[in-house]
Order: sequence, then C-alpha cells, then structure tokens
Amino acid sequence: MATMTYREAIREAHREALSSDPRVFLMGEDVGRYGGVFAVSLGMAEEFGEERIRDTPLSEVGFVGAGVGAASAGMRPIVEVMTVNFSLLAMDQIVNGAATLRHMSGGQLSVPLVIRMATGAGKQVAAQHSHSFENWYAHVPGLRVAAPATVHDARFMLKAALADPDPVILFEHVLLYNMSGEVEELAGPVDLRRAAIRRAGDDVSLITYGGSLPKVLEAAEHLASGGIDAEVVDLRALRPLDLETILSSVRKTHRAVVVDEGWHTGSLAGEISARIAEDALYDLDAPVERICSAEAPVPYPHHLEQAALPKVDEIAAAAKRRVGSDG
Amino acid sequence: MATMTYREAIREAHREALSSDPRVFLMGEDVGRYGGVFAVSLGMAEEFGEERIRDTPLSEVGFVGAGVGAASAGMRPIVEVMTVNFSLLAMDQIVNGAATLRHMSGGQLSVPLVIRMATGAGKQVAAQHSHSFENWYAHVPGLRVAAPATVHDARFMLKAALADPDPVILFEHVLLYNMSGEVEELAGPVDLRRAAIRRAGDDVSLITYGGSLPKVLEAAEHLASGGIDAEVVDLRALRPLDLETILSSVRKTHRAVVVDEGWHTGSLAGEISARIAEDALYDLDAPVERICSAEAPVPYPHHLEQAALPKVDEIAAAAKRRVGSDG
Amino acid sequence: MSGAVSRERGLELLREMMLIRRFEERCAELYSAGFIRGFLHLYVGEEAIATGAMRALSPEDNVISTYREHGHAIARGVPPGEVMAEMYGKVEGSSGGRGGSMHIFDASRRFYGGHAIVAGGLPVAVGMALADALQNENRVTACFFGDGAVAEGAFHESMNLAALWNLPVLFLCENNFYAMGTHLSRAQAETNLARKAASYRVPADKVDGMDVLAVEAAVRREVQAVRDGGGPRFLECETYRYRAHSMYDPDRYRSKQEIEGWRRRDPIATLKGALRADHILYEEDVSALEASVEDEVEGAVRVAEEGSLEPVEDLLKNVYTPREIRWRR
Amino acid sequence: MSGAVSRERGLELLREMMLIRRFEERCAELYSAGFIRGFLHLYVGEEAIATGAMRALSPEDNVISTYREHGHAIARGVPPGEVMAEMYGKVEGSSGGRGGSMHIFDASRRFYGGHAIVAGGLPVAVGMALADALQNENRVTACFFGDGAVAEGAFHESMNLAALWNLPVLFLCENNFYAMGTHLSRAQAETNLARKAASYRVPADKVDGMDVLAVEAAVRREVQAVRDGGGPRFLECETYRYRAHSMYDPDRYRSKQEIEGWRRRDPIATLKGALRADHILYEEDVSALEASVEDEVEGAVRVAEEGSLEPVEDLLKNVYTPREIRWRR
Ligand SMILES: Cc1ncc(C[n+]2csc(CCOP(=O)(O)OP(=O)(O)O)c2C)c(N)n1
Ligand SMILES: Cc1ncc(C[n+]2csc(CCOP(=O)(O)OP(=O)(O)O)c2C)c(N)n1
Ligand SMILES: [Mg+2]
Ligand SMILES: [Mg+2]
Repeated sequence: MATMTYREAIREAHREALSSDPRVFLMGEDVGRYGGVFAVSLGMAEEFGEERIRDTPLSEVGFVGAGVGAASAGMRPIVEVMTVNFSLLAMDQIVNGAATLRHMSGGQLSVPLVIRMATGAGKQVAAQHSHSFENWYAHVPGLRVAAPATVHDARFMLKAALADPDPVILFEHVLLYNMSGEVEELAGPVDLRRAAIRRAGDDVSLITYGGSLPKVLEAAEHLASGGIDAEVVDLRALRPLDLETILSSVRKTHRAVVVDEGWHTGSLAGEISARIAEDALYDLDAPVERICSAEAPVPYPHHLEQAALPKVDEIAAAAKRRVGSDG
Repeated sequence: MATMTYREAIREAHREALSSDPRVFLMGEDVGRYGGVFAVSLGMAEEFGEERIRDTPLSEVGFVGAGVGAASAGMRPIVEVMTVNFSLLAMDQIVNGAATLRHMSGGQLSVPLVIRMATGAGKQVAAQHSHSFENWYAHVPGLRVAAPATVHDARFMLKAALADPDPVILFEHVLLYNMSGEVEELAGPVDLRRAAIRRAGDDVSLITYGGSLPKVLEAAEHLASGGIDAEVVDLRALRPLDLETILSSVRKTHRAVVVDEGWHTGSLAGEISARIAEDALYDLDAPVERICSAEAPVPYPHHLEQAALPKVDEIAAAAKRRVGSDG
Repeated sequence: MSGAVSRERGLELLREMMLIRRFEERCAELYSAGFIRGFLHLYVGEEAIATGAMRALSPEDNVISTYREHGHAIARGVPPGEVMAEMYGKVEGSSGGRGGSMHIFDASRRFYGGHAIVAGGLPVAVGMALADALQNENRVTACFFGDGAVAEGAFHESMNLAALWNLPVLFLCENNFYAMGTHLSRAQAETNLARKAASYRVPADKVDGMDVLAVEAAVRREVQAVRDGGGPRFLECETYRYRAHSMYDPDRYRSKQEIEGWRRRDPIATLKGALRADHILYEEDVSALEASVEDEVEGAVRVAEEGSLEPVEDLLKNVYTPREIRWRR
Repeated sequence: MSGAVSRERGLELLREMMLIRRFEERCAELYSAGFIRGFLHLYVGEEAIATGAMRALSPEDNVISTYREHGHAIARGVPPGEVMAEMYGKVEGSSGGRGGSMHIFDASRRFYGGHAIVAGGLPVAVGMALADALQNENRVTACFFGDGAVAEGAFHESMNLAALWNLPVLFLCENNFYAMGTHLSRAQAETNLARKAASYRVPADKVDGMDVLAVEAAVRREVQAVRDGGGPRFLECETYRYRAHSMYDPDRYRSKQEIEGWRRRDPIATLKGALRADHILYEEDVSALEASVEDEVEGAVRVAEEGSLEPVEDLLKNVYTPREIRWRR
C-alpha cells in the first residue's frame, strides 16, 4: 500500500502508461510547460519530452479532433480537456466523431482515445466554470464514460481506459485532486464494467459517483451513528451503467437515494432513479429520492454555491426519510 | 379553422412575428435565398428583405453567439440552427452564454433569443445527422425548451417563445414538416408551461412529445380497437416540465409508457419515468416503461433505422404489458 | 492543356472522370426511383479534382473527405460496386451499409470517410498526420473540404495546428463557390480563399479545378512539398457543381447563365477537346469508353442490387469493438 | 512620448493606471487572506490598455471583456467598490455578487462582462454590433480578448461575421504573449497577430500596449474609423502580465529576465518619466496620487466588507426573468 493524492495517482498512471507504451501521448492546453492546470502533469514534459506531453493552443475542436484522428491512426492519445466546461466546444468531435466512426465505417476504424476532463463545482469559479455534464456524455452510444472517485481508482482507471479499443472519457472532480488515499500497489486496471460497493449496509442504498462520493460516505457515517446502516454504491462506470450492482443493492435495502452534482432535471441520477423504479419497482419500500444540484447556474458566493450543491446533511436527511417512509 | 402543413404553420408564425415587431429577425444558414433547408422560410427573404432574413456562413458558434448578443442588445432574433446535429458546435454559446448571462450579471441582462432547430431521425441520413438532443437542452437552467408536435402548436408556439424574455429553444422534428393539420385562426400563443392532453383515456398514460406524437396517437388508436383506452400526453414544454399534467394523468390511469426518440439511457423519457416513480409511486399499478431509441448511432439502411427508433407496435405492446401487469 | 499528356494517360484520366460522372448520374436516377435514400450530394462538374488529385497521392497516403465523396472514393480505387452497395444500405457496401452516401470508408485503401459535419474531417486529418509524424511514417494526409468549410472555426483551428506542428497535411479546398445556396461572396469577407492560409504561415496555391491535368500537376507538387517535411500546404481548386446541393433543391440562388458558363468549361469535355486536338483521341475511343463505363456502372448497380441486408438482430454491432477483436489487440 | 499631453490629462491617466494597479495588488492580498475566492486574474502590467482604450470610447459604446477585466471595468467607470464587492460575493457587487471576479457586468455603463470562456465574448460582441446596425445606432462595440483567444474557432467566425456584415466592432487584442503558460510562439503558427485580420479583409494595426498615450491615440483612430461605417477593425496591443495567470501558478514557463525586461517598460513608470521630463509631474503629485488612490481602494474594500450577502432563499433568482418584469416589457 502506498499513500498519495488523487493528483499524484493520476500522474503515476500517466507515467506508467507513457513508459510502457510508445503509442501513448498526452495532449491538451498547458499540460506541458505549465504542468497542467491542476498540476497533474507537473514534471512530465521534462521526463517524457514535449512531443509526448504536448501543449496545444486554445483550440478545443481542433485538438480533440486531432486526438480522434491520431487514435484511429494507431496512437493511444490521452487528450486532456482542461475542464468539462470547455468540452462543450469539442462536443461535435466527441459525439459525431469519436463515438460514431467505428459504427458508421462498418467497424473498419476504432478510436482508442482517452479524454480526461476535470468536472464539478465547489471552488467558487461561478456559472461558466462549474458544470457537471457527465450525464451528457453518458448518454452517447459509442462512448465509455467513467469517473474515479477514490485515489486507488485514479491510479488504475487510466490503464483500463487505455486498454479499451473504444473512446473513453474520464471525469476527475476538481475537489478530489488534493484528496489523499491508499493505493494497492501492482493492482490491475480497474474493471470499467463494475460499480464498487464502498460501504456495505442493509437499510438504504446511497448511489453516487465522482466528487460526491466523499459527501455520501460522510453522510453514511453520520447515519450509522444514528443507527441507519447505509450501503454506498460508487458507480465508477457512468456508461455503460453497472445495473446489476445497482439493482442488487436496492433489492437488498429496498430504498435508494441517488446523489449527483448535476442539475436535478435530466441528471444521471434521474436515469438511475428511473432504472430502479422500472426494473425493481416491487422491491422498493419507498420512492427513490435524488439529491442533485439546484436548477440554477452555479453562483459565485460561497454560501450560495454551497446551497446549490448536494450537501451531506441533505443526503443524510433523504436517507432517513426513505427509511422512515416504509411502504 | 385553416388547414396547412407544419412547415407552412411555422412560416406563418414567422411572417406574423416579422410583420408585427421590427425587432424580430431570422438568421441562420441558408434561411434566405435558399429558403431554408426544410423550406420553412421559402419566399421570406423576398418579403422581408435580406437584412431580416439573414443568411449566415457556416459558423455555428459565431452566429448563435451573435444571436445571444443581438438579443441582449434589444433585438428579438430567431436563430435557425439548421439541425440539432450542428448545434453541438454552438453548445457553448447556448449553455455558457444564453443560459447564464442573466444569472451571472445579477439580472442586468436578459437574452430574449429564440433558437429553432430541426431534430430527429427517420430520413435515412445516418449517424451524424439523426440526433435528438432535446434532453440535453432541457437539462439547462436558464433555458426554456419546447417542441411543437401539432400544426396548431407549430403555428402559435413561436409567438410564445418570442414573448418570453429568456432564451427559448424550439425543436421541430424533421418528419413533421409535411404533416397537414388544422389551425385555429386568431388563437393566442401556446402556453409554454402546459402540456396538452391529445387524447383522453383511463387505462394508461402515453407520454411523449415532438416527432413521436403521431406514432403514439396511432398506437392509441390501435389500443382502442383492442379495448384499451389510452391517454396521450404531449409534453409540449420540455423545460420546465409540466409535472402537474403528467402526474395527474398517471394518478388517473396508474400506468405510464414514456415515448422519446432519444437514446434510452439518459433520455428525457428517463427523467419523466423517474419523476413519476418518485412523486407518484403509490399511484402506480405497474412500473413505468420507456420506449426510446436503441443505443447505437442511427444506421443508414431503412430497416435498421426503423429498428433503432420507437415503433408504433412497440408502443402499443408496452401499453398492453402495463395494463396486463396490474399490481 | 494541349500536348501535356500521352494517349494512354489521357484515356485513363478521361475514363475515370466519365466513370465518376456516369456513376453519379445513375445515382440520381436510382435516388428518384427510391433505391438510394437519405442525402445524396453529387459531384457532377467537379470530377477533375478527385481524378487529378488521387493520381498524385500514393496508396500509403491518407485521404479524408466530406459527404460529397463518391468521386473521391472511386478515384481512390474503392470499387464502384461497394460505393453503390453502400448507398443501397447493403452489407457489401464499403461501410457495410451503415453509412450510406455520406459515409464511405475504406480503410484498406486508407480512405477515411465520408464526414458529414462540415469541416469535421479537418481536425481528424490533423490527428492522422500527427500520428504519422509521431510514428515516423512518411505519409501525407490529404483532406478534401468545400469553400463553406473555410468559414468554420474547425478550419481555423486545424490549419493552425497543422502548421504549428509542421504536420504532413494537404488541405484540398474544393471551391465550388456555394455552400448549399449561399455564394462565397455572401459567406466570407475574403473570397480569395488561398489568402487565408497566410494566417497560419501555410503556403497556398490555387488551381483550375476544371482542368484535370492542372489539378494533378498542382497536387503532385504540393504533395511532394508536404512529403519533404515542409509542413502543411493549402490548395484551392476552383470548380462548380452543376446539380443541386443535395438531390433536390429549388436552385433559386444562382442563374442558369452562371451554370451554363461553367458547363462550357466542363472538365470532361475540356480533356476530350485537348486529346482530340493532339490527335490522340478518336470517336471510337469515346464510344468505347462510354460503353465500358456504362458496363462498369451497371455492374456496380448489380452488386448493390444483389447485395444483402444486414439482419436486424445486428443492430448494435460496431457500436463498441467486439470482445473477440479486443483480446487480439 | 514626451510633450504629448497636458498636465491635467497626464495626471488623470496616471492616476487611473495607479488606481487599477493598487486595486489589483489589494485584490491579491485579499485573495491570500481568503476574502476573495475562485479565480482571480490580475491585470498588473497591462493597465495602459484599459486606461487608454476606454478614454477613446464614448459612454454610448459597448464594451465586452474577459475574465481579466477589473481594469476594464474600473477604467469604464464601474465604481471600484462595486467591483470589489462583486469579488466578495456581496449584493452590492456589480453583478449582485453572483459573478465574482470573472463576471463583472454593469449594464448602466454598457459594460457587458466578464466572459470566462476564452473567445466566448467575441460572437456576443458581433451580435451587439449587429443589433446596433439593425437599429441604426451609431455605436461601437469594443471587444477585449487575449492572444490565446485568437487560436479559437470563435475568433475566426466572429471576425468573418463582423467583416462580412460590415459591423461596428473594434477587436482589441491584448497580446501579453502567453495563454496561461503557453507562449504565443508555441500556440500559433503566425505570431504576428495583426496579420490574421487580413483573412477577413479587416484593417489591422498594432500598438505598444505599455504606452497609454499611444494606446489612446490608436484606439481613438480605430474607433473613429469604425464609427464612420468602415466596418470592424483589429488592434493588437502588445503587453505583458507581471503576475501569474491566475492568482498562483508555478511560473515555470518564463524566465525572470523576461519579466524584468518588460517591467522596465512599465506603463506607469513610463508615463511618470514622460511627465517628469516635460516638467509637469512633481514628487508631491506622485505622493498625492498615491494617497488618493490608496484612499479610493480602501474605500472600495470598505464597500465590499460592509456589503451584505444575498439570502440563500434567493438562490433561484435571475435564472429566469421574474414575472413582474415580464409583464412590463
Ligand atoms: C456544421 C454543419 N453545418 C451545417 C451543415 C449542413 N450543410 C451540409 S453541406 C453544407 C454546405 C457546405 O458547403 P461547402 O463546404 O462549400 O461544400 P459543398 O457542399 O459545396 O461541396 C451545409 C450548410 C453541416 N453538414 N454541418
Ligand atoms: C475555451 C476555454 N478554454 C480554456 C480555458 C482556460 N483558460 C482560461 S484563460 C486561458 C488563457 C487565455 O489566454 P489569453 O487569451 O492570451 O488571455 P490572457 O489570460 O493572457 O489575458 C485559458 C487556457 C477557458 N477559460 N476557455
Ligand atoms: Mg461549396
Ligand atoms: Mg495572453
């Protein structure tokens, strides 16, 4: 076991990939000399050279599309789109390019591209810099989407993504980079088809992913002290969803709260809530509840931003309500 | 009452708006001399001049953003993004611009912009030209989203959209343009807050919008001949959703099928399914079922494309299953 | 033009242009008859570009095109039967029938689409060239696009990236003066497209896109410059499409005279004229070529007609790479 | 520079640049102390541009900026207290506290943001100018952006639209040679940014952005040309930011010498020198200005400190236009 930060774990994952496969390279705005806007790639340009740790101009359509092209021509590019906010500019290349090329060429091409982006709010960077669009990418056939929520997953998810022959998008929540945690050394790649049970429990399933996991775990601790034994499911893979794990947890606990930093309406949490009620209706002892972000652009001031985002006490309260409302 | 096509109805709506408000203008690719890719604005450049029926270059970020700017500076632009497929290129201006300007300026600006786009599949135009991203736009606070599904709504929804002080996105399904229907003359603008019951019934609620409405109505007819009395809810407004109408229909019928041409996972249908199960769980006699598109880029050949999209018999079968599976 | 070409090569070029034209005229008929569906963007009038350009590229080079790509595909060597079968949505189609007219792919011939988002192929081309540069492949990526695409942000970003990284991309702009119904002069402030390349320090040139020999010579020169490591080049080919943007359009945006004017510069007629003037083309040649082209096109139609439809159960095929393939990588 | 300005105007310009600088230095302290949060992009070193440019614009003109806009806001007349209160997230802030440092808006002064997506303000500027053209307003829309923004597709599309439609936009490029940590030469193939305007037939010029008088004169000239109906113009102002891109950065991407070199061309010191050389600036003036600026900045901090936080119940305010307002339109 080694202890490191989420940031270091991602960096280590890159170093391992770059060292072991000459086809791998990293490209994005300021990944090189600057060291990455979240310092993920700090020092990597010196170690691997500026060809392989490639700074790009501010040209999101251009360099994401270049990633698509390079992947289809035999490389294994990792494209860092600084944050999900800017990925809107590259959406066409991801959705109409990466996700469709294999299908519309009848299987002649594949696009083994990994796109990483930071996501989420909580740093008071206001309306244009605080988005969570994981749900949008998770909607697109042809893409695989995942979000490491632990340091261990941060360390070993990239390997799985690079091993995948199809485009994979990895979401890193901005508030996780400084989180410390343990990493099993020499572990294999994370299984991108499997959600993880981060805490076993019988009373209620708390289902979440990415940056909300720490909040949910905290809520679970709080619930435990009040005698409620919550099971915490970390989706890990946002597309395809591991419905088996989700549903079997709910079949055990009969109650679910889904926590997701996206805006409430049309959130990934909504999809999960729908699936549970569609596929396990008769197992539910109470309606599924969602804790999502308020339906407003994220405001700058701390108190309003916090009010807009999912909160630990809100999650715990929802869980209590679920448990209290036995059908 | 007048009979016209959906296309003519939209054209009439434009003519009325352009005639009555000098601030209104239409801009987009080929709206002018070409007459619009779906011939919506045919003849309008001659009638209103090329200043007000303004052809744009292929520059989606540019002219959609120009719509945002013009709206915030006192005009009432209607921006036609030829199809939702190309709107991916303009997404940043819609999501980070139109939807946020009012909020992040503390209410100093508003953006009375109307964006129209064609959406949907069914014309064998393959993977890059057959998208349905209504759900994505319906996820964004600050936007209003609606879809006329009848000729009457096509005629009077634009008026409501232009009267709205905030950005409104209108989705026109490509298969509806040639549909004929009746229009109440001198009707007021469509109430963008209200869903419409297109067919009353007691046995099952069929909830849909836009291009799927004709299929759902057909399925309802078919069901009626088999003794099942379906209620058909046309959402009309995709954001905000008229939950009141949706839920009261379900509270009456106790069963729901949601039909949506978007890909299944993360569809707007999923949101509606989730809401029903969250807010009306104890009214449900059966799980909600969704009929959506298969999780694949839309294939070119007719038989595969049809297999990928919601089908009338599939909708009817789902409704029968719901009714059959009394809880 | 006269005196520039041997009889053999002249006939070869002529045949190819005639083949593309006949193929597409047949497509138009088959579209009207309902055998081809979706969008169908014909290249009639522009044949000299694909024909000339493709000859200047080696089989090892990459080619990327747009939705108006039948001509490019055929000139690249994709069998017309596979292109036609694609439009029939048959398994025998070049993309297994999944793509249709706008998405012809043939990886075996390094023909990489068939992109239907205007300018969407440009960043992909840059990426393929980047892959080649990183892998030390001495390969050129030729990327076709229209005048309309030049207005897109993706053009700007792609040109800059290719130039900044000195990548082996040949940007081949087919300027037919219209993006759907919008004339270049109503879409772009600078209508001399080659001039735009200066913004990226990309050497640029312009060629008469109605003259197959001129196109071939110009592309050969540009490809050589790119292959020599000089970074990207931009070549504008002035041309014209005789027919509607897609199968039907009201064609209210241009005059009959304008079309007639360009028809007088028809690339096939021009080459015929030159070969005749050089006394290396005879009437029998023309009828023989016509017959042979007709045969080939009818053969293509037969391939398409006799092809098979993919079973509906395979709907989800090729959304993701199947496991069998995956383990092999 | 010498001899170009009266004492009165000289002191005015000097004071404004000093105010902006002092204001921002104070911001940096307040950020470190935790009163300002989020991103904070300082303009230190670039003050001559906002100061010079804003004087050449009339109150009726529109101004659009980026996330590095405190200087523009203050030079435009937004009270420093409102800018500071915005960064404190207080209701008294120019955007009611909702926007923070990156989203300063003041519609009453036609200061339209505060856009944090690089190049995102450019299409909006084009649209505002279009609205003015359609409404026959004789107004110029001045749009500030950085060298990095020039690489974005949105720049390309906006320049073309403005030129094609002959719109009254002044594109003001603040070239500080870096986009975050990436030097212009590592981001753009053509580093002479003014040259890019030719692609759109937009007249372009370049000015020393460290010289407030030169900036003012150049902007005045360009604004006049735009106002006279000559269509858009592009002006590149060469400058430098002394501090990190945002509050902190490793600053591993440039050398101390480079920073020192630019500091020697400091716009405030330069203007002081010129005024002294002309014998129209005395030591007492400088200390008086310093004191007055200090006072104003401290006053701004007080406004921010004494401001109030919006109640949490108002969270959903201004997502949509409230009904009361709606009926009035
Ligand atoms: C991004 C995008 N916007 C709009 C369209 C619709 N469209 C298809 S082709 C076309 C015109 C393109 O013109 P040009 O690039 O000159 O190519 P040409 O068709 O003349 O060969 C348009 C507007 C599209 N496919 N993609
Ligand atoms: C579209 C987009 N991509 C990336 C970013 C992150 N980012 C913010 S500022 C910046 C650099 C911009 O440089 P420049 O335009 O030169 O302006 P400067 O900061 O130097 O004033 C970057 C990369 C962003 N805000 N928007
Ligand atoms: Mg064209
Ligand atoms: Mg800069």
